[in-house]
Amino acid sequence: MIKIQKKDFNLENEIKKIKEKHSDIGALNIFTGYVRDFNNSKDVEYINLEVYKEMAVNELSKIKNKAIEDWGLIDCLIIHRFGKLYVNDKIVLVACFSSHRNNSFEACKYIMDYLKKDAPFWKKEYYNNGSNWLENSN
Amino acid sequence: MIKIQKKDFNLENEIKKIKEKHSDIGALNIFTGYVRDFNNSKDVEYINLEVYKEMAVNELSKIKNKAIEDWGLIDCLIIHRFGKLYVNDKIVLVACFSSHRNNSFEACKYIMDYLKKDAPFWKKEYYNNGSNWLENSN
Amino acid sequence: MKIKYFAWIKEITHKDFEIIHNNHPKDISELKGILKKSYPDLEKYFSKDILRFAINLEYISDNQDLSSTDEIAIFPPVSGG
Amino acid sequence: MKIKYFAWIKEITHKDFEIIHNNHPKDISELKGILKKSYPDLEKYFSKDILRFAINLEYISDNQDLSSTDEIAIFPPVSGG
Repeated sequence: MIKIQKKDFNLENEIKKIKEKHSDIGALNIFTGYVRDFNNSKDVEYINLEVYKEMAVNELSKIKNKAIEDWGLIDCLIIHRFGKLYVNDKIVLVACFSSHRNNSFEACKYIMDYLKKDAPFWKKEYYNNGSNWLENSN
Repeated sequence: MIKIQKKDFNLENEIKKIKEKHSDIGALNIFTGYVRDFNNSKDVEYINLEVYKEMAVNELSKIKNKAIEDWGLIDCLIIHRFGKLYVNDKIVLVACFSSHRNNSFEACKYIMDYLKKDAPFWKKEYYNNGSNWLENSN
Repeated sequence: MKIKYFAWIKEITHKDFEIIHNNHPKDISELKGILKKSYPDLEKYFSKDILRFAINLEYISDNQDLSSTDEIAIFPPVSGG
Repeated sequence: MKIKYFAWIKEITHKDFEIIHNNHPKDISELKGILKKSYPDLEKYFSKDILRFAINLEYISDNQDLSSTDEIAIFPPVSGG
């Protein structure tokens, strides 16, 4: 499932909703990204996250489906927030459910790498005196 | 922090307690293991997880400290349950908090690998007609 | 034909999107020419080849023909996650 | 000296632990000898070298001297996580 949303999410609730559908899940790997207080040698106050929503759903679905197929995942959840996010706020969640642990780790890493590379989101960081568009390195 | 406990844990609450102490966390990788419904070609009803508690705390602390040092983690949480656990129950949580994502992934993988190899826990699986002690493969 | 702008491209075009009703460009290459004329500040980014194009939600890498119903997006390197 | 048993070792010894008050074994090798005599079913596992020993919560790999205050643990391959 892909969710592009403004609002925060609760890890336990999001995971539980999926886990309770599959009793064959033995392993879950989750990645969560947060807004950090300090970046580019500056104190961050907040970020504004812009998204090309229809295309983000499209790209993340492709990445997710590839991961499910390549690592035989039982299920997979990607949540990405947009809008104004403050320091300590969650930005992204990727959760890969599988029978055994290595597949969940590798699939989650794969999804994050491609999300960072191809998902159409843009972060603008705001400091106490200025702002800056960020760019993911490869 | 290391917790060896019988009771279940809430992912959101456990993570939040640590996250709110550190505004420099940008990345979190979590592994969670569950009791699966089917293993060794048999339907599992429940497992009994035995632990050598004092030594488990000792071993997990060493593994955790090595991971914190080698990957510069900001914080790290390991929870391992013991006692009678049913299908779908959580067994273990490893959460690695860092500035950037690769360190959180690698440290979490490292901890799980060593936990599986060295942490003194033993699972006995109970089926509708019999039971079996498990052994982690390397 | 709809052209969508994102992130700091919007700060150059001063709009989120625009619609080209008549005489739309026949391919991406021609579209670039039109955009460079309308927004001279875009030229250096085109020449440095750092912008990405998507047609109807799919990335394109080479030049490609366009039709009047296409939604074209132009954006800088992404920074999600 | 306290000897602790875990998992299926307990199903052979029929106890969680035992205390050796007098004439305790001077090293792991001597302890193995005593255990083999008390619990003949353990012998095949010792000879297959699949059991692990810990002294005072630390794994040991080689033979090691023991003192009267030591807590020794004997256990099969672990299966946590």
